[in-house]
Amino acid sequence: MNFTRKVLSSQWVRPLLLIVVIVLAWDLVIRIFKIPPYLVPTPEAILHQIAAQWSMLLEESLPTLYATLGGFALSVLIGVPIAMLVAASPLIESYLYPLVVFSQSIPKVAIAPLFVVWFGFGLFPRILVAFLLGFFPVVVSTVMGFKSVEKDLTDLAKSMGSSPVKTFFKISLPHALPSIFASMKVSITLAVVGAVVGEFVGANSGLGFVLQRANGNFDQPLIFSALVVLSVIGALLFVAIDMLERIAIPWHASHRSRLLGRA
Amino acid sequence: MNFTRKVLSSQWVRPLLLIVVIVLAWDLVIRIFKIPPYLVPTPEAILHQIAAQWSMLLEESLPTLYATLGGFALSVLIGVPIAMLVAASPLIESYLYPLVVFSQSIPKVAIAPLFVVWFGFGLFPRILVAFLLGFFPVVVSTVMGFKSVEKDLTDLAKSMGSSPVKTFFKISLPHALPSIFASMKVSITLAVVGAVVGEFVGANSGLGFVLQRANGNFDQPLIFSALVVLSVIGALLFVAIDMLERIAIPWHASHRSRLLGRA
Amino acid sequence: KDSLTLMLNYTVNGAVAPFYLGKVKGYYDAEGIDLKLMEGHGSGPTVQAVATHNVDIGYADFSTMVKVAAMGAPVKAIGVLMQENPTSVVGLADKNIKTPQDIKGKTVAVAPGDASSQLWTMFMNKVGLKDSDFKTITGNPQTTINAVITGQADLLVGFATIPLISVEQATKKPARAILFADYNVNVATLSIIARDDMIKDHADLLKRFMRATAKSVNDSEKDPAAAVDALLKTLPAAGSRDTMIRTLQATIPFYRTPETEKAPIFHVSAKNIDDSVAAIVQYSKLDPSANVPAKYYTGAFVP
Amino acid sequence: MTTVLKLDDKHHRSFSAPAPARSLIELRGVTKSYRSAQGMMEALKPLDFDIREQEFVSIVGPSGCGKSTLLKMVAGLEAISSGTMTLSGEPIRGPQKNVGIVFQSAVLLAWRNVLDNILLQAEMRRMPRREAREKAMQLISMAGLEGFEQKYPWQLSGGMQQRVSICRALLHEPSVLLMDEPFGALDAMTRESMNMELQRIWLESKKTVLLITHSIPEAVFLSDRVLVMSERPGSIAAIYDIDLPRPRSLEVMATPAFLHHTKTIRAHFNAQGSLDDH
Amino acid sequence: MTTVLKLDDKHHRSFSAPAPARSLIELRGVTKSYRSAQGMMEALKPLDFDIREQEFVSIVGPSGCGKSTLLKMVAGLEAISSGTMTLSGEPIRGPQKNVGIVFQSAVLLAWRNVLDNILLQAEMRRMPRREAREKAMQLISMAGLEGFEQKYPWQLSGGMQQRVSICRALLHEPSVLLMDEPFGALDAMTRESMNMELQRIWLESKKTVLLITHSIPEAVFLSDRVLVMSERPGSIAAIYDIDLPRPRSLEVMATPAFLHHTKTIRAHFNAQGSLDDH
Ligand SMILES: Nc1ncnc2c1ncn2[C@@H]1O[C@H](COP(=O)(O)OP(=O)(O)OP(=O)(O)O)[C@@H](O)[C@H]1O
Ligand SMILES: Nc1ncnc2c1ncn2[C@@H]1O[C@H](COP(=O)(O)OP(=O)(O)OP(=O)(O)O)[C@@H](O)[C@H]1O
Ligand SMILES: [Mg+2]
Ligand SMILES: [Mg+2]
Repeated sequence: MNFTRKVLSSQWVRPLLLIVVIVLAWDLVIRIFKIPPYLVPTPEAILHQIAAQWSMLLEESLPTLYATLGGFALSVLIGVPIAMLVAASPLIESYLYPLVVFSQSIPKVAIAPLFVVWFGFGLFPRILVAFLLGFFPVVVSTVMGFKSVEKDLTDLAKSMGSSPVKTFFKISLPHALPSIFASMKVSITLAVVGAVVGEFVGANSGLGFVLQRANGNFDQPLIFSALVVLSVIGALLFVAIDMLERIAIPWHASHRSRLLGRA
Repeated sequence: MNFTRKVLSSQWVRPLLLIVVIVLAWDLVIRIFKIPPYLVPTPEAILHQIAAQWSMLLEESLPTLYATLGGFALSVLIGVPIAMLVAASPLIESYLYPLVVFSQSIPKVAIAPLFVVWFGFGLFPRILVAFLLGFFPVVVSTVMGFKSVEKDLTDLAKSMGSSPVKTFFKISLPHALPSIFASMKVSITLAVVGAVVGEFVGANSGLGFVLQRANGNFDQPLIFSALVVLSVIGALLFVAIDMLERIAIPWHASHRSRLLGRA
Repeated sequence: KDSLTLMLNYTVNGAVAPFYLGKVKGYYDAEGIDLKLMEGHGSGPTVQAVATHNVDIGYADFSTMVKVAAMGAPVKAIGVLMQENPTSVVGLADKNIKTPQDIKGKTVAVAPGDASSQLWTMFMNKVGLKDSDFKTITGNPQTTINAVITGQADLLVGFATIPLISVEQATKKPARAILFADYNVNVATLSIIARDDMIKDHADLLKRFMRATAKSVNDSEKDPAAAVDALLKTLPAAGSRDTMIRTLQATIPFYRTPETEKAPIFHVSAKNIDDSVAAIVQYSKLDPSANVPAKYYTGAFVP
Repeated sequence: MTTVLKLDDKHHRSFSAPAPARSLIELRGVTKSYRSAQGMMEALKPLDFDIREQEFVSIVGPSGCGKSTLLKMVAGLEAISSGTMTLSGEPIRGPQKNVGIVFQSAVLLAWRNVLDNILLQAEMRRMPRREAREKAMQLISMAGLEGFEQKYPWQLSGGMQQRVSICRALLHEPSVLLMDEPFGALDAMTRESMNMELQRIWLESKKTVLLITHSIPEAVFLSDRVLVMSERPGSIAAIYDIDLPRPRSLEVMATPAFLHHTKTIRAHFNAQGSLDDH
Repeated sequence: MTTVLKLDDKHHRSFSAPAPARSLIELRGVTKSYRSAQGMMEALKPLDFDIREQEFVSIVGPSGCGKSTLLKMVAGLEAISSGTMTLSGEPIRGPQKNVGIVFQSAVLLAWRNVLDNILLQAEMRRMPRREAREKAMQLISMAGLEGFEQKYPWQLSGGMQQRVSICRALLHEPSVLLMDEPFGALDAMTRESMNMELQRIWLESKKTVLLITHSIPEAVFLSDRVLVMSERPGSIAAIYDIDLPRPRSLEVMATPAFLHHTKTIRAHFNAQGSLDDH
């Protein structure tokens, strides 16, 4: 009884339990509303498909994962410095920020074909789409984080003869880390979507390619299988960043009670 | 001379100047690299197209705008309470958060057709796609904002006999507002993309529809005109939220120097 | 007057101008039909929309419809407009690719999964090409066109209509197509689709619709420009007139196969249907029990 | 040094009825340990003492000895690690609500101006708007903050912020007042007048007050009893009854009785000069 | 009350060479106004005074009179609104770098533990790691913070946080030390020992020190001169030379000369009791 409770409330069981519940609910909805298989396949059909295509799905996950991680890495490596420039200088802000914002409301699926034309059918254009989707949240949140540094803190740094670059690395960046991590969580899931969109447009591998092919074949179970795999990849990456966050900023208010709980 | 300087540095001239620079750079790149018009049209062709199709573009902007605003409103109205639940209870967090995260890595363009099947060709499915794209950044940032409330502040509220709901509205929410606004800026641009994706899939109006039609006709100038209009819509909405932010949280460190600059 | 909503397979282009011509000329009105035309977003969604009562009838690819119907969607084709499939390999004329054997060693752009990619497999089998004989690059239809224009690929697999015209217009050079149908690889394509209950309960309405449509198509065959003008009258911003006329002109030859060359419009041969269904079942890896042509086509409404 | 004086129940309030002897807050073997990455850290050794109703108790003790921790535990904001702690006989579980707390740092809301920070108390307790506002204005003028009602916390000096948080704690006239070095950032004059105000309020409304201070004269001047704590981990070193008559005027500080008290308490601190009169 | 004493150049440092008379920091007609939503607010009336090299100057004055503002202006962290301010004859523009500052609030970095917060100073100034660490450990033990090196700011008591920020300001042995109520949150004993330490450091290394305090005895005990400010908007009410011999032991507080000084200064505050000895 106590054991059952413990198992049920453990951190790892909960998401699994959740998945089971979702699958059951899905099945029920399909049965109750008599949703035909040409609209939404049954969980059974999907599980069947996943089991059958297991190795193919796993194999095709890899290129998608690479593009995602590449795009995400670029998002952070380029997004944070951009945010730094924007936060540091109102002049740069007034020129760079609108440009960044302009670029955001464009559906990437509409311009992705151009990347294929310019950069070919390799990994790069997909990384680029993943980057374009992923970097904006990083920029916005990081700017917010940088700008919310209290004057006292920057005063302290100045009185220590700190250069702007040093102040950035020792004060602003750590201060903004909670915001940056929050944005990274958004960014990585968007990077997954970006990678897939990139694959839609021009690729002969990856889950986006699988989706596109399944779509043409009207293979609903395969479409949903690919979507399930994508969700899992996204969720795992999200969890990875969440764990990284706990390690990187144990000092933050959101983690205090967990890591150093009160007796 | 002084006047010229003043004009050049004014808040409204800068973005315009920027646009001029972009257009010139674009033109130059096309000329230098001899980019053929079937890949990227000249700015001239686009301006020409925009001028010619002005009223059509404007008219088609409206449905896109409605879907965007609808999706955005839902993102905030649903995202913030979800964030509240997630931040308030580790139990809810462990069940609800994975669900939300799962839903994120799915390319919306892959599931949008289902919405059309279920909800028809009206505005609703597009609002739904805009919402699905827009609400995740709101949830993640808002959770971060809620969780970073210092213990002192909640202690204060508790000692005042505050209920959790009151503490939320009087302490956590205002404290999280800077994060929420940052996420709203991401959310609104994603909502634009979502509305367009929704229109790609099932609509007979909106800029997404224009894009699709232009795409079918291989009408590059029209494609780019629609993209320009989309960018402008996205940027304007972004600016609107930025202005709202300045009004709503003048107390935040990021706005102090501007509103109440030091003499 | 009965109102009827027809969902097209895609956004408007020259190929669907006949429907607009019929509307403008009042052929549908004359049959007591208030026809609403709705642009579409691919054949799949159109078939789904018909199956789920979102629209009354649709204009969609036959093979896509067969696949959806095989999964249980209660739909049928009631008229096959494009009996010959325009899928080909398209390339610039100056590449001098004239026979299937010329494809060897070239780069071919394919949109994976879509209807033309399956015909491509049939074609390869028929003419004895192997995957290893050429290089393949894949992407969405837009990308395949771009690839040929930019020289990333020598050939694309797609319709000998819009992609071909797009390539010619972009490069200002003549393009050429190797038509699969010329090698006896043919699957009926764009058709009028209706739901089973509609067929049962509104047979008369559908008959009238087909009559008016046949008339519209006949007129369009004679004067494609008039059809396009009718379209542009309804939707002034739909696209360039020249391109649409060229598209319609390129489409018209596919209304009939050599077998039905003399037959009136919509009069498809039973063999065409049988062969098409058999090919779809085979190449889409459908259950063999799905090979029942009568499930997918009824000739009862052909005028 | 750990001579815990026996508490006697007689009180001297010159112009009021004899103070009731009922104890309001009782601590029995209360301890506190903090868990940290380096293991458990003992902050408070077992504490036993009572605070009686309407009593004014001050706590003095070295920095880091656990005064703030003790105050937070009494407020129900920090869980006790062992022992029992009761309020009016009921165990304290969770935050106490009928208290006014002044935290060691001002804890002002950055998004509210001075007036609204004070009125937070009223909003949380659903006090009538108009009366609360009037009361707040009175307190603001008592604290010498007129003209700063509309300023945000970052526009105030350190001492001003502290005064705002005092006003906030007094707004709802709580029956129990818990104050953690409320006057630490104030200059001599302001501090003195705030002390007088605090005495007046206490005499008028008979609150139970727990005051943490670093100023021994302040503790003696205001309190019925002064609780001296020893160094970390904190324990009670001594409790002194201050039987000076009420109300006390500033002149009382020159009396031998007063000086005797301050000297006795100061002895706990090993202090030699008069610098320790803070 | 605004009798500004004429400054005389003779100093009494019993065991050191006569103090140099060169003025290090000069203020001439320096004023400060803050712009706010309600319009301009005058914080400081025109100020004229000098701080000489190696001098220990304290500032006392009522809460909100502009002490912190003045200190920040001297540090170059807050722009002056008019007048001129020079350091070694050079106008102060932008932050001064060879100073050690203790702000009124501790301003610790939440993501650094005690040791790393102190070592921030070393990192910013590229001091040799090893030596900086040793020095930091010395300061930590001086401040009675042994065993807390690895704790984060939120795990410290208020007084401990303040001590960390003092250690940080001293780490690089700055030639100018600017301290804003550094001992406000400390108990009598800790404060006394910190005072003695500060005097020792000053005597040893001959820093120029500007100290803001609310404790008049502390100001008198430590300073060469005490600057008394008047109420908001702040101006200089008086400057007193404290000519007590150096080094001063705690016993000096009992001397008539010391008491005379504290009494004179206290008079500015209208204070009556001894409560104002903070
Ligand atoms: N949240 C916490 N986590 C871990 N340790 C803590 C925490 N809060 C306080 N402590 C420790 O408990 C001890 C007592 O702290 P407390 O704040 O009660 O001291 P204090 O008597 O108020 O000191 P001061 O006069 O300096 O404010 C200190 O050693 C401190 O390091
Ligand atoms: N950033 C600011 N913006 C606007 N006004 C300010 C700002 N900082 C300080 N002031 C105002 O300037 C005046 C002087 O403040 P300052 O902090 O210098 O006082 P102080 O003498 O240090 O007081 P305390 O002893 O209470 O710390 C106050 O009236 C305060 O409201
Ligand atoms: Mg404390
Ligand atoms: Mg101050």
